Amino acid sequence: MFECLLLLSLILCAIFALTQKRLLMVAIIYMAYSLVMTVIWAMLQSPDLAITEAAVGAGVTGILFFVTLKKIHALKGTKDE
Amino acid sequence: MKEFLQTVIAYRYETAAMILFGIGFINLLLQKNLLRKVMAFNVMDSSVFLFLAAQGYIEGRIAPIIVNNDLSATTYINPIPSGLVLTGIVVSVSVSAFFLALILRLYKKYHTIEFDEIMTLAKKEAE
Amino acid sequence: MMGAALSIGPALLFSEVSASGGMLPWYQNIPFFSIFLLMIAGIVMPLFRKGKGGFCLAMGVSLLVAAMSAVLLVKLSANGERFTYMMGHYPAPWGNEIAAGPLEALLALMFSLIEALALLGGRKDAASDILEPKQSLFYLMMCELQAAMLALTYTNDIFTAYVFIEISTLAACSIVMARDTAKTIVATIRYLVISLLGSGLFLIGVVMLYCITGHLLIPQLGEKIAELVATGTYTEPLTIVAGLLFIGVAIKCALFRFTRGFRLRTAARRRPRARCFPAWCSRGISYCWSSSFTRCSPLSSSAR
Amino acid sequence: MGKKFLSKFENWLNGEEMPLRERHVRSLHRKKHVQAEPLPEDVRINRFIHLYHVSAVLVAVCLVGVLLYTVFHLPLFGSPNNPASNEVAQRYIEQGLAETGAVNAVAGMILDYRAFDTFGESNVLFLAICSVIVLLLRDQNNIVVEEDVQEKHEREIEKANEDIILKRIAFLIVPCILLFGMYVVLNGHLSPGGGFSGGSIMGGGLILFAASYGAARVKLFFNMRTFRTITTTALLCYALSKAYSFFTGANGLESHIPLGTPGAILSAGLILILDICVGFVVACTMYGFYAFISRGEL
Repeated sequence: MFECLLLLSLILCAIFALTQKRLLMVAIIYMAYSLVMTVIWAMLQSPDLAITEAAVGAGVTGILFFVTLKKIHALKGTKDE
Repeated sequence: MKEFLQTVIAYRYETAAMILFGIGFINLLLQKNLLRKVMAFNVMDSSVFLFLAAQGYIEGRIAPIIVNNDLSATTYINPIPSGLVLTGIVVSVSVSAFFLALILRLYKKYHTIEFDEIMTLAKKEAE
Repeated sequence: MMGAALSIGPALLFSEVSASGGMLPWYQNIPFFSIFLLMIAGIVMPLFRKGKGGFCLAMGVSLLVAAMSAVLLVKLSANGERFTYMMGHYPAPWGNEIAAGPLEALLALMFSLIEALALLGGRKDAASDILEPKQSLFYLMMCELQAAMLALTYTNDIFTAYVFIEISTLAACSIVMARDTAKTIVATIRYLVISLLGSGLFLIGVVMLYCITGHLLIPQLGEKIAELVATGTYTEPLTIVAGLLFIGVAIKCALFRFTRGFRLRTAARRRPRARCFPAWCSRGISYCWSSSFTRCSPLSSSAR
Repeated sequence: MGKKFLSKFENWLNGEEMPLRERHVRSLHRKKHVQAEPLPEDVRINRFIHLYHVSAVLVAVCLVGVLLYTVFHLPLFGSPNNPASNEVAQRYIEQGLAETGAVNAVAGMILDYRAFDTFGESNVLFLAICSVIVLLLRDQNNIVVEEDVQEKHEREIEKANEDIILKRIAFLIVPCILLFGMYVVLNGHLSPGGGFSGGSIMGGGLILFAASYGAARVKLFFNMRTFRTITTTALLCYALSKAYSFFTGANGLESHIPLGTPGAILSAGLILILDICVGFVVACTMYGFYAFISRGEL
């Protein structure tokens, strides 16, 4: 049951991430997607993948997206603008 | 109908992975915003990895890290998919970093990240 | 295409020489050494500050590899021999391996010669179009691209093929954008998006094939698929997997049109000949892949 | 006729609307006295885009349908006797400890049994960072004056509003993150993790440090030169040790690398060394991605 819930939230995250208007929200929801993926991999008994996804998907890729957003001036409403 | 639902629940991981693959694929084709294209690529790749990792899982077995000197193969899940996914994640991170760098260069030149606008500007420049 | 591949399939399967026990004949080490020489040359390339050193290293290594491939071709075509080479201490279904025959040696020779010619022809353009500190990185990409092509030619493992396809994509993209103008970058993005679609389809095909058969090495895959086809299990997934692999590779092979036209039309002023190399490579991938599909001919028979 | 069609097809592949315009002109010539009102160009482009959208959606829906259909014919999820768990996986688990010395079967598999893949993977990372350097390194092709002015302005704002909370927290947790990353790298053969995950954790720690204390602090111990030295040395070490093991393996020679007692930190032969190399490369690469994307220099 819990698995199905996680998978559903995964799909919802993907849809929301790709339909959001604000690019900042896209990046944040993508990080949530990665986090859900981490939990799923931990439940599939692959701790190696869970660690990697947590460090890479939710960590480094997210940071790279934020930095890119800052460089293209898409962070509206923050102090940089 | 009930049978179909039962099949879907039995194959829940695979079904979810394929739906995610479809979402990623269609967004990679249709999104005009390059950053969303990168997102879509990431979603598409991680859905394939989810599918692969689900194939290695076996009900009631534990992660392939040997405990208590128990060397029978019936205790642990299949280690191969985990290794392949690890390789795949590295590839997808590298590709998305490269993609982001390309986007930054284009932004410096054209001050937009919408691909059709960039194409129009590039064409105008060529004429 | 699959049918044609099937018809030359049996002709390619000459005598298999087992690699177990004792030192191998010296020439069987050539494929391994040529791949690793190119990769190591790529790795040490950033140490060169100037383009000239990078050019000399890349040229020297690719000529050396060409010479080695020529020797291998002569040795193998004398008696039509075909051998497999273990990458590691473990035999076939457990470890990686590479395989070589006359056809592979010929392809490797061809790639090395094309690379050498491309380097020679593009040298002046590269020196004038690319900034001095980045020239060695350009030669790095050329080395890695050639290494990826050779690995794709020789490899006997379908997942290794995926990894090296990605290497060739990244390296080819970097070569396309080497001139560093806005037009080349737009062309690179188009190339990248299409090739990502292709490699996504290819990856999912590989994964499904692994689920059905449980093997990743091409000879074992071939046996297992023949068995599955004979017993009639998993016929629909097999057909679809063959289709996915074929479409994925086809998208990657047809790629050169997407960049070539754009470059010719808008940036025709003066184009480094070196950049024709990616085009040759994507054609090369198709040759490699038609040759490796012949090795597991049951897959192509299930595609019909 | 065939040639014309081919050239048109090629033009279409190249994404030009030339054939459209050509066809339009030709049709104008043909119907000169029919006086057809020429469609404005944007209408035609819109029509083309519409067609593209519809066909893309159709292709994607068909693809998902086919894939779902395939998936339902695959071996059942989670069953112990599906084809993927065959003699290959069995040997990795049952004899992996004796043959590679690694307690973590995944590490043993990717760094010993199927090491060629993993070597290719670290080459992918290396290629990616080199391409990012080619694209984003600051040089005469890649400097926009207004941007530099704005960056200077931003840096002044940063200096004026120093974030004390961020700095304190970073001071506390950056050492922990780096330590945990090292632990994951060094224990790659004993517990989950390994070179790649540990390296990216360390890279994340470095990124946090650079973001909170300013890149100038990181530059004191990590500049372009150290970056180049570390990546090249680690990858060269990886390539040479793997070349040695491949060469001895294929030629049936003894590899003379002690495996140690399983479970000890100094065990598993080459796997520990390879993990450390990969960890260095990945940490440098991840920090490099951040640095080049945010500033265009290390």
